[in-house]
Amino acid sequence: MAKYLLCFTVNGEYHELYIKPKRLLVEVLRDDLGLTGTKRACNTGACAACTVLLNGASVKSCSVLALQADGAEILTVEGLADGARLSPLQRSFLDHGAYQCGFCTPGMLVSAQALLDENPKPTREEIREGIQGNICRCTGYNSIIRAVEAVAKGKYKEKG
Amino acid sequence: MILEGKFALKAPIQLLWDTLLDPETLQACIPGAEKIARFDEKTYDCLVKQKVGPITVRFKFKVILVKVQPPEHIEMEGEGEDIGKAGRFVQRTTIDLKENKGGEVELSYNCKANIVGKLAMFGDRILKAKAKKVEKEFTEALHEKLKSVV
Amino acid sequence: MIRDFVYLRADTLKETLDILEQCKDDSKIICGGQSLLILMRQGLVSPRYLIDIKHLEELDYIKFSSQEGLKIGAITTHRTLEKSALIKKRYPVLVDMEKNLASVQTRNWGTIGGNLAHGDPTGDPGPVFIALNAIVKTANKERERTLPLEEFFIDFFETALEENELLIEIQIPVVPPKTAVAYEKFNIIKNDQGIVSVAASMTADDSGIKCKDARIVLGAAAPVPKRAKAAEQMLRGQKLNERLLDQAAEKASKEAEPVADVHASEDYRKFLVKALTKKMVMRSWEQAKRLT
Amino acid sequence: MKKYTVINTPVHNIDGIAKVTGQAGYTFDIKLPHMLYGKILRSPYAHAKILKINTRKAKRLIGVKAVVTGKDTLGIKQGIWRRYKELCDEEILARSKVRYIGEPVAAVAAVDEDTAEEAQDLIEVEYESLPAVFDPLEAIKEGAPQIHEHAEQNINVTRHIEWGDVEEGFKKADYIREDRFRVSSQAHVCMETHNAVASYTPEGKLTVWTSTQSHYYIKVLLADILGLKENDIRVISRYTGGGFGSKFELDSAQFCSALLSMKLCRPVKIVLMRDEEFMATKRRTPMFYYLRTGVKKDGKFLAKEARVYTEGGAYTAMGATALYLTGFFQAFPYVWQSYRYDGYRVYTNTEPSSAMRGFGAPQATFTAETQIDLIASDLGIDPIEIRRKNAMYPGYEVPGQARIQSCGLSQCLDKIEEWVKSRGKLPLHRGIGVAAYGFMSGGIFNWFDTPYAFSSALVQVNIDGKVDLYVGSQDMGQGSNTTLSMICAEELGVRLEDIRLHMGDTDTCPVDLGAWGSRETLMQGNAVKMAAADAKRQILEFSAAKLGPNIVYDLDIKDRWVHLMARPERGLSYYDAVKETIRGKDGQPIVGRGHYTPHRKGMISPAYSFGVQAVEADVDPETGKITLKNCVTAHDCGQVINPLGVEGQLEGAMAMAAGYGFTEDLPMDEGKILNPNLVDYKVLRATEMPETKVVEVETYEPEGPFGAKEAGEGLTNPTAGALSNAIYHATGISIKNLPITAEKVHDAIRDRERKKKAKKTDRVQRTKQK
Repeated sequence: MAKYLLCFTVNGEYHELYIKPKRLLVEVLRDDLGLTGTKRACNTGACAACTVLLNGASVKSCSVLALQADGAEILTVEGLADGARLSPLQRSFLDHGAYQCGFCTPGMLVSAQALLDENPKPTREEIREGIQGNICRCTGYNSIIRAVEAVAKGKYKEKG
Repeated sequence: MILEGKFALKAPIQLLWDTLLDPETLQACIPGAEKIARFDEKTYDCLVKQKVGPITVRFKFKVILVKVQPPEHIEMEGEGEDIGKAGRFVQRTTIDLKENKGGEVELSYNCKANIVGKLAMFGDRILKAKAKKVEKEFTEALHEKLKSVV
Repeated sequence: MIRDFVYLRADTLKETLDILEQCKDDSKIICGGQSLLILMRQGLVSPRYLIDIKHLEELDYIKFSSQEGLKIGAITTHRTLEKSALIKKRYPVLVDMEKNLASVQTRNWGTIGGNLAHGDPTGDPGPVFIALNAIVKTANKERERTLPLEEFFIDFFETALEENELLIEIQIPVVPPKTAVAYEKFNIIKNDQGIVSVAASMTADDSGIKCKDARIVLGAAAPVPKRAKAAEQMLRGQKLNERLLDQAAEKASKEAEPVADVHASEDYRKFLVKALTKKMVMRSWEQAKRLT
Repeated sequence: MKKYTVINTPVHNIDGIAKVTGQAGYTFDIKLPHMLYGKILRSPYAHAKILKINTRKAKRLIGVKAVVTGKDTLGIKQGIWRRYKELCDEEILARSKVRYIGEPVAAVAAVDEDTAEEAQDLIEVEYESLPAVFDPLEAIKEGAPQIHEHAEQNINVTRHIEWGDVEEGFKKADYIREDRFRVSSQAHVCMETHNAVASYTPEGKLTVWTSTQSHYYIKVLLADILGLKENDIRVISRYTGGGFGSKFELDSAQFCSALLSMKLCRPVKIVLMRDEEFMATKRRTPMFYYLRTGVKKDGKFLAKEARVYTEGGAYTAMGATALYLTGFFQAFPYVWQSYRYDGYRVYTNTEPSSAMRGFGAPQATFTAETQIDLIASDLGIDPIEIRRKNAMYPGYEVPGQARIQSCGLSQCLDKIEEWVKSRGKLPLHRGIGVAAYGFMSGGIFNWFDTPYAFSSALVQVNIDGKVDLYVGSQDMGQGSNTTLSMICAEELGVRLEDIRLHMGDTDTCPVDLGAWGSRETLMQGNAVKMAAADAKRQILEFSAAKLGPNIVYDLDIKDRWVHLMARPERGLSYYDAVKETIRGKDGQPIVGRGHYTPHRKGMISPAYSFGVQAVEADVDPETGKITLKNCVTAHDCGQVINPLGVEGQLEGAMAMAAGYGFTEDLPMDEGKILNPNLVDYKVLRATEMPETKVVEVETYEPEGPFGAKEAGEGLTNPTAGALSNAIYHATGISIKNLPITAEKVHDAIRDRERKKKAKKTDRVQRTKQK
């Protein structure tokens, strides 16, 4: 089966790859680029552990053909921090214990980031709705909600 | 999942019985039946195609008559799988014919069917809905077919 | 496992339709792919050709004119609809519906055309758009045609689209005056697919006393989104009161043909149809009669 | 000086940064050079003989490297019950017979996942279908299909617990109530599905990376079943993406990848798909519960009789323990003058049911707490009052079973009562339900027959004062790494950042039985504390010479300051003390060892947590839909080590337990699970979570490190019962069949209306007749 050229930017880095068209975005990110922060956990598009930003919008990378990301800018969990400097959301997640086993955390962070990018001052209800697609089996979500709320309230403005 | 129902026809019971066991009848009445052949006294070979939207499956399966009491009672078991390996299909069916007053025969059936495999992932509801539809089409066709014989 | 396929992508709608004509026998269209890819991953659907239309910008639009009503390009994402100021102002029920349709991620990538073409009777847009009297426009290499959305749905996951046809636009004709539409689904987990859903469109007569027209559409209650026509008929020309509402709701519930599954029995679904029908008719009526 | 410098201060988990940056490497992320990918073929039959397996076609497929079946195994039946061989009944790769849908029958390794999947379809298995039985109450009947040769009437295990004179108790009772319950199953839904990468080398050494709750168990069980020596196997698990009980048993991914790798001498990775995870990684035990309870008019508990049949599924797994614990916790956390429990675990042709967070106790708590509210209501007693009247207390002995040391149950009841009162009058169709609970802090059971201590730890203090802590426990998200590091830092008198914890590697870490039964804080915690104390003693011995106290015991270290306890200002830097000590020890690093095995602590556990939870919920009287509003928990976990961790554990447990209460279920049709995916299996989402509040009730548990005990697993016990009581108080309807779905509530309300109506017409008619 012929391979096709995929050109895209991931976390600010430009990539050109030849891939089979059936490859999913999550597979290319994980297997070809080694960005294993993005997880995969359900196979039915139901858990959102694979959430990444595609041109700024959150998508489930298990439900996007990699070729459809041609020309796009992707942000994965690995792109949230600037070197050792964690993003406000990452710091808030730490302070609020907003993760446990950590497997859903990358997708959760990216979803929360998308929410805040769009709506920097969400209400508690809007936060719940914003991360509604992401399953977390460990935390019961409320610590995550508190973490996002803290960022929305400007508690993590200063650089970490 | 269990499918059951009954309907009545005015016809001699023996004629109904014979028609019912005829592979031709079955092929004509089972929606999507591509091949139904009698392998031996007790066994049928079947190939049935089913489609739900974009999904097409072809079940290749055997039906064995495990209990036959002409002209009133049949029990059969069948199993097989989709050619594309989308699922495996098992069924047990009982059919009873009963003569009512006035030359009417009541046909009642009870079919326990089960599908396992990838197809089962697709959703219990859709499988059930589809099965219900197939059942309806089958009984309607059978009804018609039997009517045409009598 | 997704089986290998040939990936096809053209720059224009015209070229896309040419391709579709050539490989119609064994192809699938992918746009957002939010439903299709799941089936492909299960190995249940394995087309030889996959035709990508996600980037066809000529199908990405929301247009409105007071003469022709609303026109939505097929590849418009759910999220675009949800956030459109125009939609919010003129069709708030669509914004409501979209907000509760699946997760944000799915709405960001999934498209309205893809949703309708998938033909899932539990889908949210189907009932609402039918209540709004929507028309779909399809095209093949040779021609374009339009048909009421209501006739577009044929069976579980089956639509009136021919193998060489593409859904290109959804239209909502001008909504009659004093008309309001309400939609709600019943589910346990928010934004999940509905166990059942009901959309109701009520039109009040000039005086705002009698029901001039009613459209009630049931979702997840039959193999396709289904009009509860007998219930509608009971309301037309009538003054609404509690008793009539109950009777109409009861009628709608009788018109439903739901299937039991792990989430709810047939009886419970029928009950929910009744409860939601009453609620939606009331809600849309209350709005409609106040409109000028 | 503050009592503690490290513990009882909220800190984020020590592996937090790795987790929020996506750098935490799970087994799921491992890619080794030359690695192959495996897939497991599973039985589509609930009960069938395997007549023949033809692997020829599969092996011929390009890219396929090996196919294994039961014939390639040693045919050893395994299980954690190494002391009770008859309970080890599972082969993992079946040789002659399959007993549930999803049971592994063959495995294939290929160059990539797609090829392996394709090969799977080419393996031809000939089965002879056998009659099957799915319901435990059917399976015990005479003439039911027999699932295992050794188990007549399919009875797998029976358990009996009894104390006091039950008959006498019922005789004295003013009021007796009988209820029957059906408690449903639940799937674990670990976000990281079961997986393993196995690598066998020609030297005869096997390394297995896997997502597990107990690397020690996996190592020993693999040795048993593969015919290797324990220490030729190394099991590594750095991060585990969730574990709620299913990951401490040996699973098909671990076994099949090892078997394939031993055949090929190449690394083989197997990751279960979500549907396999649902079908074949075990689940919570469904139970049929009969309860008969006798009380005094004033609500004093006299006698209770419980009879339970559990749906065991095809194999024993850890189900025997669930059977015992449900019996024990049925009487918890109250004082019963007499109690009798008879439990039967029954084999069925379904996925084995086993350990899951709470281990039989959530089932017990749901049934017991629901019944208690019904009794209270029948007698006109306040629900909290009746619980207070019968609550366990410090020093109470459960006859023949357990001795309670610390117990903050009464304080928890007070706190919850305060909160309930603060809610004032509730709106229509809203109710608050309360449930009390308790749980163990690690099991005393040694079914595994390990000669090692249950927990051990090693502390090494290096020349720069930094500390390496080696533990055998497993952090799968619950935060035990952080808790243990805090215990170590506190005991040693250093800061949390001075500790570097090593876990998840059987080659470098001392033995611990793993993370199950809420054992880590207390058992591993005690071992860590002892190891740290050992290291500290060595430092203090050398420091003593400098500081000149009467005896070493007058010295202590706090916050890196070695000092005289009586005169804290007199001391020396910890760093200097460490350097001196190492110099004094001939240049050897300071090494402390610790271990813990409970001795003479009864049958169950060395310590018990307690708590009370209140759930406030709305019920739509029309549709029956339940909306959670608030959930407040007062929990006694002894001394809190990490408040942030405790809060997270409590909230997380509550979410899982609430799902168990009203949305999660594994309905089956002839042994086939009907919702083996996350679309149809309803896990609660952020939008369904109520507001939560946690009230810590601190006690001191003499058996725990710094007085600490369990926090997290026990919290899965109360929610379903509290919810069922909330629904009862909102509607007057009690649903005894989990999960309490909207449809069940709706049906019950309609049913009651119909009955009321019928009664009314009946009355009207009778009046007319008169």
